[in-house]
This record gives sequence, structure tokens and C-alpha cells, in this order.
Amino acid sequence: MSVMNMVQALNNAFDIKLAEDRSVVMFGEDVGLEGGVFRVTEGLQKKYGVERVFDSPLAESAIVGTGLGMAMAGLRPIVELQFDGFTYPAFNQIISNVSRMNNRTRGMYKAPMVIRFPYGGAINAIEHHSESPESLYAHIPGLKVVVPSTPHDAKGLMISAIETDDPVIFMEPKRIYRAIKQEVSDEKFSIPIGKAKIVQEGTDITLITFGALVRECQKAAEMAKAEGISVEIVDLRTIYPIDRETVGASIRKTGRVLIVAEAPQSFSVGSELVTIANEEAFLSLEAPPRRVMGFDTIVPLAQGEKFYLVTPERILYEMIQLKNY
Amino acid sequence: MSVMNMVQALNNAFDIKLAEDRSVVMFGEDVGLEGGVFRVTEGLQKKYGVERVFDSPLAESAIVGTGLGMAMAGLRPIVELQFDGFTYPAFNQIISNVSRMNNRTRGMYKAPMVIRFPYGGAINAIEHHSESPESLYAHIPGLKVVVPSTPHDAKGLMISAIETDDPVIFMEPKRIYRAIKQEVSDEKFSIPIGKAKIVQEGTDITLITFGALVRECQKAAEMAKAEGISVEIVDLRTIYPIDRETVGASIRKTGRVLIVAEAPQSFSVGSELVTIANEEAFLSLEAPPRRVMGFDTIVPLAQGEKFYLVTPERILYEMIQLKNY
Amino acid sequence: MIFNDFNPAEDKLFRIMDDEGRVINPEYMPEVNPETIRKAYQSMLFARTADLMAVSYQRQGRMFTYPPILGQEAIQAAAGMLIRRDDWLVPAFREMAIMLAKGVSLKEIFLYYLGNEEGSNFKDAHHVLPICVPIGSQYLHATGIAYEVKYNKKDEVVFPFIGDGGTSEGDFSEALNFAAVWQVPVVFTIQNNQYAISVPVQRQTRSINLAVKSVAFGMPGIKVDGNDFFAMYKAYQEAIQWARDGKGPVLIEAYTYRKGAHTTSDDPSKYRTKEEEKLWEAKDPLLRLKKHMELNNISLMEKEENVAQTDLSPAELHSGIITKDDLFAGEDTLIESYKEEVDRQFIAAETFRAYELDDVFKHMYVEMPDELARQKADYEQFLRWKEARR
Amino acid sequence: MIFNDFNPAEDKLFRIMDDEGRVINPEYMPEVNPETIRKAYQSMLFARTADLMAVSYQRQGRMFTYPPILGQEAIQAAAGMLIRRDDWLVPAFREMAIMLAKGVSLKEIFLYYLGNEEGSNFKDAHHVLPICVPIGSQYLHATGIAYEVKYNKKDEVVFPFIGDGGTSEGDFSEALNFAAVWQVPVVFTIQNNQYAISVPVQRQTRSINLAVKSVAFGMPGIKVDGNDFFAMYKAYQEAIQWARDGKGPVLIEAYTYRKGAHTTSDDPSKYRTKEEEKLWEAKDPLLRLKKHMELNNISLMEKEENVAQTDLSPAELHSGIITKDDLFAGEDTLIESYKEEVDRQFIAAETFRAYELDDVFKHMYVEMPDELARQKADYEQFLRWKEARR
Ligand SMILES: Cc1ncc(C[n+]2csc(CCOP(=O)(O)OP(=O)(O)O)c2C)c(N)n1
Ligand SMILES: Cc1ncc(C[n+]2csc(CCOP(=O)(O)OP(=O)(O)O)c2C)c(N)n1
Ligand SMILES: [Mg+2]
Ligand SMILES: [Mg+2]
Repeated sequence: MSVMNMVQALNNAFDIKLAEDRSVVMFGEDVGLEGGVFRVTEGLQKKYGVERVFDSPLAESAIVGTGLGMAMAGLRPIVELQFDGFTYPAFNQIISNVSRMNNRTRGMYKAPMVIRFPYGGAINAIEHHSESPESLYAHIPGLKVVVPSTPHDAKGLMISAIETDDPVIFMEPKRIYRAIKQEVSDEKFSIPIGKAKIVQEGTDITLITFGALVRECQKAAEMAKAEGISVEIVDLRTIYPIDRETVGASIRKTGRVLIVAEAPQSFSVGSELVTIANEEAFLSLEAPPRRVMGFDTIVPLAQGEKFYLVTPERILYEMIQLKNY
Repeated sequence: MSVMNMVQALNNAFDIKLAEDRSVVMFGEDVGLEGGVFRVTEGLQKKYGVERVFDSPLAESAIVGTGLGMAMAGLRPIVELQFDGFTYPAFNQIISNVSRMNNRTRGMYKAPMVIRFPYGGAINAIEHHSESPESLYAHIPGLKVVVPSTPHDAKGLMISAIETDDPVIFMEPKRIYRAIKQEVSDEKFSIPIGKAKIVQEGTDITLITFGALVRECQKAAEMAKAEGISVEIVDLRTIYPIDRETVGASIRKTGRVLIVAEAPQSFSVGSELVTIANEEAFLSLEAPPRRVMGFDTIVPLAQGEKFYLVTPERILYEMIQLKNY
Repeated sequence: MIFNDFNPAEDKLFRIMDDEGRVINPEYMPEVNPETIRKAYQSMLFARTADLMAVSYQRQGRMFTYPPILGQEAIQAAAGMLIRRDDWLVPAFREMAIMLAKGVSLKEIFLYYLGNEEGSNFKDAHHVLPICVPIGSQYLHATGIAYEVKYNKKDEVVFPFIGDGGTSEGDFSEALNFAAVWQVPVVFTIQNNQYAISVPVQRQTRSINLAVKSVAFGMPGIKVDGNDFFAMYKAYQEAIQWARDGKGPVLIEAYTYRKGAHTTSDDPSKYRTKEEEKLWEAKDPLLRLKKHMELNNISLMEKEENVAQTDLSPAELHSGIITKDDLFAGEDTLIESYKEEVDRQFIAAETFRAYELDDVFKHMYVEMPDELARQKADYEQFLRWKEARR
Repeated sequence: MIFNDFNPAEDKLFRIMDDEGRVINPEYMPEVNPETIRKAYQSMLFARTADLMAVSYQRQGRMFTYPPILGQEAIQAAAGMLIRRDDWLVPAFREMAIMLAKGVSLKEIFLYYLGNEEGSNFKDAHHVLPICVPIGSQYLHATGIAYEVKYNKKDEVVFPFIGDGGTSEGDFSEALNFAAVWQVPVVFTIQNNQYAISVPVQRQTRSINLAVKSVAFGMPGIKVDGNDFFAMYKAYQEAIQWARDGKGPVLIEAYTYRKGAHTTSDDPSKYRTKEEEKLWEAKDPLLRLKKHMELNNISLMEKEENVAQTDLSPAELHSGIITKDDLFAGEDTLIESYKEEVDRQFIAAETFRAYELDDVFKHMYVEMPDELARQKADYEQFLRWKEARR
């Protein structure tokens, strides 16, 4: 066991996989020598050499497209896209090739690769550095979309992501890269993709969330306690395939559900969860499922972010509305 | 009035706008001399010259990116992307620039452009020629997403799309390009973006749909009549901004809603409509809102399409489930 | 090195044979024996036969669509003869002939155009990627594969293909750039058949030719007469050597002509002239190789092996000693046998097992998510209901 | 034409002045009078002052981030002096100096880095696009704008900027290709400052230089010493003439060095050496122009105009007739006045009206959809609840 933040936990996961599997390679902009702009890959080039951990030229479509080629040829590439907002030049490779190579060739060629990037707001960044594109990627058949919320989960989920034969979009909540420290096993362990986690049990309201907002939900739940509301928190861990069972069971128990996420709300992960609430728990619903999410706008620049970001207080407000319905 | 199919109605809309507004230009792959692979722009280069209606080199990011430049400089470009599956190389330009130029510059530069493409399955095509990406585009703040279901609507909506100062994703249901003929006014007219249309009134179930599937819903409604089910059909016409009022009112009336669309169901327009049903009509819901949509898979090649496509019979089946809930 | 002698920056075109089949640049003539030439011609003839029949199947309504390779056979025959089993073929969608050469069966190709993904699940071919429809995107896969080749110190070369139109896509440039920076073994081929559907290459780019784009990425490039089998063969030999020697990637522009339609849904008369088509007819790659064989007394069928290597002048040839008809006497019979083979393959594709619901779901993931199983089960319930209603 | 004389395919570098400020290629020296040179130096000095202060505001925690232009002033000063009011500036994100030249206020630039979109709403600047963060994408906008210029037969030129790293993005190539095919008036500038964050240009591309990429698209290109004000000025003069004459686009690689960090969050000592930095220190564009002015007896302030045009040798200069100190006597005072101006602008940005909820919604669409109004109203209700709970 060591105390790790998420950056360290991820780095540790890479270290373990690089050490045990020579087919694992890592690359992207500034990933090698510098160890990435967030230092998530720091020290790995030195340890494993420039053939295995390296800088690429500045072109996201190429990073993903060549990564796919490597994967088809038998490697297990982990590619980094520098920020959420810079994943889009690679969108065509992801949706048209990465996600479907296995289907296109009926399994003749697989695409075991991890496409990882820091995502989300609250770091006072300029445009394109604060986005939450999970809904886009979750809508694409053939991808698995994973988002950890703690250092422990980051490590365990990353190891699963590297080991699965399906391509994985791995979104790293940058605002908690270093904000949460935790005891994490130094050994190799993995957390299954596709299973949600009950962060805390409760009876009145289910909060469904993931990534950086799990912590905000915990704060909100604490506040809600004072109002006499018992909150259950479900951390999805995986956006696709979504864990319908855990989500459904929790909602059937509480009868009230609030979805907490940062992306624009329309046509989003929030919409899908409302749908699942209906499909899995219609007769238990005591109030219409609600979303507390981003507006249908771009994440504002730093000065405007305070309006956009979902805060514990806003979560509490929504819970009270739900409760009083 | 002339009898027109959708190709002719769209061509007529372009003709009217090209004639009255010199700032309108059209381009894309094979758009000029050939008039597009579906001949939607046929004859327009001859009439308006190669400066106004022209072929571009083969690069979608450039088609959209240069189109945006033109729009910022004062033109009103209408760009064609050849198929739904080839819109993705332009995804970065669309999501990172087109949709946000007005917001980024606080209105200093607008992006009045139409990005149009044929979409959807049922033409026995090879891969990438049968997709329905509306959910991806509808999730992007700053875009309007429009889908006509008839020649008349195609003309009226296209004229609105060209005239609005916001960028519009205009999806043309290719399977009914020539399948529906209709009297369409030769005069200029427009249909407002953002307003749905009640295609037929009914009391038991609301079908919400758009594009090519409106016709399939009409067939299903006909079949349902025999089963004693009275069906209301809402044609969205616009996916974003979605017409919450019309949708909500219809569901409040019938208490049962089925969403009919072709895209993969998860994280989709279907999910958003279920959410709207909850938000707008929770207390009226007599059964959980249902989706009958594509599977979370790629649209299969021609031989497999019969399983994937939503048929009137499947719509009927789902309506019966809803009715019997 | 032909790459030095034919600098694309000076718009030089590498040819060995003229339109009449005469060797005009003997110093570059590759060492090919009559047997090789015969095989080349036969493989081109087979490809042409299959190609024409594919178009006719489509016309008969037995196949959905098909992109003819008519006129581009020499490029693919040359590459097909030099590509090794372990080398990688990364096609776009107009590479039927080299796919066959690399072990893909015609049945599989037909199956694909009959609308079944099993047509991209090559049973016998090794290291062949499926047809890639999103233009340009396959070029990046090739560069990535070549990275693995270098990483694992393998003796393989990667052969991606693209069209002239495809060179405008960003992915084309990115792929060349990454391959050059990484110095990986890729032989990039551009089949410049003068059109991207209706758009002529002159409206696609203003560079003096397509091979010169190699300059932007720091790799050798050459513009080759794509209808000249020998020039293509020689160019591939040197390019492959370069790549296999670890010197990095190479770019070959094969200058050719798409004699057919873009696909069976296209009508070229809308955008090109009969005159232009006629001009290129004279440069037909099969015709040229045939002329060369006749000039050099190389017969179509094997029996002539003893006669070979003797260069006969056209005059001698026409003097009646060996007539054209004698040398190509078996051609019609050969074509007939090819047709039968093609038809057998087509019927095998047509009679392939019926598409099942499971085929829609089974391969979307390696590990199928519950969600997909649920959707499938729902659909099966619908099917049972439907059955019951009958 | 310098574009002929300095062929990037031969890796020629266009310089006029050496590192000591001596004119080594007088035949190319643009006709610039002392007043112009003085203005150039002053504008570079102002940009440098503002740039250094921006970094220090960030260090003080008064600004979120900032990408310094330190070392790249000559490029932008030259372009800034030649770009006309109606010409279009299409920046990436490291173009503070030319944005100022084109009428953007420092206050606006600061406001942007203070996290307010109003910093991209230029009140006085004409035909300037906002900072474009997604690398390469702005190049396509420039080509599109130039299409409009040509379409409407206007006498305008479009000036997009990009970094060395940006040349690897597909959009870079697509933009050059479209501009060349359309023959539209764009002067493409690559500011090759040797790094893309931590990645040196040698790992970015294997082409012999970046200017040579022009060959791939059929347009003139030139590699210019970006720290040589005169070379940049001359290159822009000819490029602009070319574009304005309707001959199509041009590519300029400005070979320079990013003396500062990538942004204020970056630490260059992780990836480059002190030696390298020192080497480039000697090529500093301000220093070089200053040396040139001293050699040529051009003073910083206007009073010297009568002395000008007389070339004095360094020996004469040091003989005491005119001392260096005399010529640049006012520099410290000037810098002080610049600092005051910069500070005024920064405070204006800092005290800009507070960001409001409405600012989040107002500009997402030209015609705001009901859905956004609804979301805003919901939020306002939350705010009221929050207020009430206090
Ligand atoms: C990204 C993308 N855009 C558009 C298309 C549609 N399309 C199919 S073939 C073609 C033209 C290709 O021209 P070229 O690259 O010259 O190849 P050729 O067809 O001549 O072999 C187009 C535009 C596509 N398949 N992919
Ligand atoms: C599409 C995209 N990918 C990644 C980034 C992150 N990023 C910002 S600046 C930069 C390096 C740019 O290098 P260069 O083009 O040489 O410009 P310079 O910073 O040297 O001026 C990177 C990778 C981005 N802004 N956009
Ligand atoms: Mg072509
Ligand atoms: Mg740089």
C-alpha cells in the first residue's frame, strides 16, 4: 500500500503493465520526455525506453489511427490525447475505425487500445480544456467508456482497460488528478469494466454520477443529511456498457433519482439514465427523474465557470425539489 | 404548385436562395459539375456559375472549415458532406469552431452556414453510408439540427436553415429522396426551425419520430387502427432545439409514448425524448416511455439491415406492449 | 536509384515501356523471365475478367455495388507479385487484384459486395486489412502497423493504397509525416486514376504531380507510369528494398486511368469526354503488356518457354514466323476458364449461409456487453410475436 | 523574386542581416527609412514589455495563463507593419504583437487570459479573428475567408499563423491544398520556434524544413530568418504582392526561437538545454535590430532623423563621435512609459464589469432557443433559493 493521488495511481498502472507486457506501448503529444502536460506518464520513458513510451508529432487523428494499426498488428497501445477538447480531430478514426474494426472483420482484427485523456472543468482553463464528451463516445457502438473517481479506481480500471480486447475511451477527471490522496495497493489489481459502485447507501434519493463529481455528490449528501435526506450515491465507473442493474436496483429502492454530471444536459448521459430509470424502475418512481448537469452551452472561460459547474449546493437544491415533488 | 420529390424540393430551395442572395454559395465533393451523387444540386452550377456552385477537393474538415471562413467573411455557404458516415472528418471543425464562433466572439463573428448530408439506412449500402448521427450533433451546443420528412418540409426548412444566422446541420433522409412525391409550392416559403408538427392526431399513444421514419410510423398507425389503437404522430422536424411543448402536450394527452428512430438507442435522441416525457408529462404517464430504435451496433451491411431497420411491424409490436402495460 | 533519376520535383515520369510495348528505357528493365511476364499477364487477365463479371453481376441485380479496377491492373499485378506473405496489404476499396494476389478469395470480395461482413473475414489471406471506405484513414493504420514491424524487428513491409482524391484528406499527410518521423517500412501507393468520382485531379491539387508530396515529409517519391507493368515492377522492387533496408517509407504515384465508372452507380459520361477515354484506351495496361509479349515472342501459355528471350522485331513478327494468334492462341479458352472460376466463386458467395440476427450483434465487442444481449433478446421476443401473429 | 532565389528545396535560409546587425545581403534590403526602423524597434519593444509583464501578472496570480511571444517579435512586427486595415489576421494563440498591430487592445488580450470571452470581442480591430486554440483549424478559416475575398473581388490578403507543431495537423495540409486549388490570396506564416511544447521540430517532421511543404501544394515557399526584421519585412512584401496580384497563396516559414516557456504552466528546463538557449540569445531579434540601428546611426527616438542614412562603421561608432548610449538614450524612459500603458490596460481588464449569468447563455446562438431560456430560468430559481437560505 502507498498513498497515491490519481496521477500516481495511473502512472503505477502503466508501470505494471509496461513491465509485464512488452506489447504495451504509450505515446502522444509530450508523453515521452516530458511525461505529459499533467505528468501522468512521468519517468516511464526513462524506465522503458523511447521505443515504448514516446512523443508523437502533433496530430490526434494520426495518434489514434496509427495506434489502431499497432493494435491490429498485435501491440496494445495506450494513446494520450492532450485534452478533452482535442479528442475531436481523432473522432473519425475513433468512430469509423477503432470502434468497429472487430465488427467489420468479424473478429479477424481486434483493436485492443486505450485512448486516454484528461477531461472536465474547474481548472480555470481557456476554451477546449474543460469539456466532458462522454455522451458522444458512449453513443458510439463498439467502444467502452470508463471514468474513474478515485486513485484506487483509476489504477484498477486502467489495468482492466489495457487488458480488455475492446477499445476503451478512458477519461481522467483532471480536477481531481492531485486533489484526492488514498491508500492504493502497490500490487496489480483490476476493477471490472461495466460495473457501477455504490459509494454510499441511502434510502430517500439516488444520486447517479461519475468521475470528479462523485466527490461533489458526497459533499451534497453530507449537506442533505442535515435536511433529513438519506442519499444513496452510485458511481457509474463505466459509462458504456452502463450498469443497468445496479442503477435500476438503487432507483427501485429509493424511488427518486438525480443524475449529476458536467456535460451539456441535452442528449446526454443524463438522458440515458433517465431512460434507464423508466425502463428499470417505472413503477417505483415517486418523482420524475431529474438531471443536474451543464447547460447546453460551451463551458465558459474561467470567470463564468462558477455558473456552469455543478456544485454541492446545486445538487442539494435539486434533491430538495425531488424530495418535495 | 408542382409535384416534387425531396431532391427536387431541395434543389428548388437552393435555386430560390441562389437567385435572390448572391452571398449564398454551395460546394462539396462532386457538388458542382455532377450535381452531387444524389443529384440534389443538379443544374445549379450551370445556372449560377462555378464560383457559386462548385466541386471541392476531397477533404471534409476543409469543406466545413473553409465554409466557416466564408461565413465569417459574410457569405452564406451551404456545404455538402457526401454521406452521414463521412461527416466525422469534419467533426472537429463543427464542434470546436462552427458551433461556437458566435459564442467565442460574443457575436462579433457569426457562422451562418448549412452543413447538409444524406443520412440513414435502407439503401443496401456498404459501411458508412447508412448512419444516423443526429444524437451526436444535437448534443453539441450552438448547432441547430434539422431533419425534414417530406418534400414540402424539406424546402421550407432548408430555406429557414439558409436564412438563420446560426449554423445548421441539415440531415436529408436519403431513403425517401425520391420515394415521396407531393405538391409543393413553387414560391418561396419557410417552415420555422424548432417547431414540431402533429402529423396525425390520436388519443392512445404518441409516436415521436422524424425524417424517413415518419412514413413508417404512418404505416404502423394504420396497422394499429385495426388493433383499436388510436395513434398520434409527432414529426419533430428539428432535433435541436427540440420542441418540448408540442411533445409534452401530446404525451400529456395520450399518456403513452414511443420514440421511433434509427440510430443506436443508447445516449440518443430517444433518451432525450424519454427525459422530456418525464419532465413534461410525468403525472400523465400510464406506461414507461419506450424507444424503438437501432441496436447499439453499426448498421449492418445490406444482408443484415432487415434486422436493424425499424419496420412498421416492429413499431406496432412496441405499441401493443405499451398499450398492454 | 530510380528515385534519384526520376525526381518528381522535375515532374519526371518513370516509364520502361512505351504505349506500343517497346522497351524505351532498357537500363531500368527489371530482370523478369518470360514465366514471370506470363504470370503477370495472366493475373491481370484474371483480374479483368473478374472485374467485368462483377460489373455484370451488379447489372443483373445480383450484387449491390462494385468499384471497378478496370485499367489499373498493372499496378496491382506488379505489387501483387512482389508482396510477400508476411508483408501487410492495407487497401482502400479499389484493390481487388492485389487482394486476390495476397490470398483473399474472390468469394470473399463478392460476399462483401453482396452485403455481408463475412466478406471482410479473410480465411486464407494473411496480413490483409479489410476494405477501408473512409478515405485516407487506412493510411494511418499502415503507419501504425509499420511501427509494430520496426518495434519487433520484423522483416515486413506495409503496402497501403489510396486514390488521387484521397491525397487531399488530412489523414494522408499525417500518415506520411508519422511514417517519416518514425522511419518505418511503408511503401505508400497512390493510384492516380485521374478522378475522384467526377472531380479530375487538376481540381484536387495544384502540385505538379502527386509523387512530389513526398518532399513535404522527407521521403523518396516517384511518379510511375501505372499502365506500364515493368515500370511498376521496378519501382516496387526498389521501394521495397528501401523499406526493408530500414531506410523508412517511400511514396509511389502510379499514374493511371480509371477506365470504368467510379462504381456501378456512377455514369462517367456526365463528367468526361469520349476523346479522353479513347486516348487512354491506347495505354491500356493489358494491351501494352500483350504488345510487349508479342514483340518479344513471349506466349501467353507455358509451352513457348523455349522460344523466349529472343527479341523479334515487329517486322519479323509480322513476317509470319510466329503470328500474334499463335502466341496468344489460348487466350479465349483461358478467359473461359477464368469466367467459370469467377462464376463458381460468385455462386459460393451467393449461396453463403443466410445472415442471422446473431451476426448483427456477435462481433460488435470482443466481450459482448449485457446491454447488447438485452437488445437482442428484446428483438427475439418481437420475432416470436411476429411468428405467432402469422 | 526571393522565392526563386531562396529555394526551400535546397534548404536555403533567407537573411538580410547577420547576428551582429550587419546587412549581408544588401541587394534584398527593403526600402525602409529610419523612421520605419525606429517604429519597428519600438513596436517590438512594446510587445516585449507587454509580454514580460503578462508573464509577471500571471506569476502574481492575477491572470490564469499566458503563452509568451518572447523572441518572436520581429516576425510579427514585420507582418504588423505591412498588413492593411482590410486585410485579415487569423491568429493561432501566440500572436499578441501582430494582434496589437491590427488594432486589438492589450486590454482585450488580457481580458481573454483573465477568463472572459469579451476578450475575443474586439471593439476597434477590423478583420481579426479570435485566438484559435484547436491547433491548425484556423488555417482552414483563412482559406475560406480568402475565397470570399476573391469571390467579391476585394483587394484583401489573409494572414493566418501557425506553429511548427501545427504543421503536423491534417488541417494544415488541407488548408494549403484548398488555397492553392482555389488560387486565393493567403500569406500562410509558420512561426517555427523549434518546439511544440516539449517536442522539438526534429521529432515533428523529417522534411528538410517547413517551407518546403509548399511544394506539396503547388505554391511558393520560403524559409526566412524570423529574428531578422528586414528579411521578414522583405519576405512579407513579396508574399503580399504575390497574393494581392491574384497569383494565389504563399507559405513563409519564419525560423525563430521561443525564448520563453510554452505557457506560464510550462518549464522548458525539462526538455532543453541552457546552451541551446544561450545560442539563440545571441540571435535575439530586438538585439539584432538594435545593433543594426547603432551601426547605422539610427536613434531610438525621433530627434536623430537628420543624421540618418549615413552608414558609420563600428569603429567610427566606437570612436566616440556618436555613442551607443546617445542613440538609445531614451530607451529606459520609453520602457517605463510602455509599462505604465500596459498596466493601465491590465487594470482596465481586471476591472472589467463582472461576469454575469447572462454571459453564459447570451451568445450561444444568435437566436436563443427556448431550451436555453428554460435552463437559465431554472438556474435563477436555484439562485433565489440559495439567496433565501442565507
Ligand atoms: C472520408 C470520405 N469521404 C467521402 C467518401 C465518398 N467517396 C467514395 S470514393 C470517393 C472518391 C475517391 O477518389 P480517389 O481517392 O481518387 O479514389 P478512386 O475512387 O479514384 O479509386 C469519394 C468522394 C468516402 N468514401 N470517404
Ligand atoms: C488540436 C490540438 N491539439 C493539442 C493542443 C494542445 N497544445 C497547445 S499548444 C501545443 C503545441 C503547439 O506547438 P506549435 O504549433 O509549435 O506552436 P507554439 O506553441 O510553439 O507556438 C499543443 C500540443 C491544441 N491546442 N490543439
Ligand atoms: Mg481517383
Ligand atoms: Mg512551436
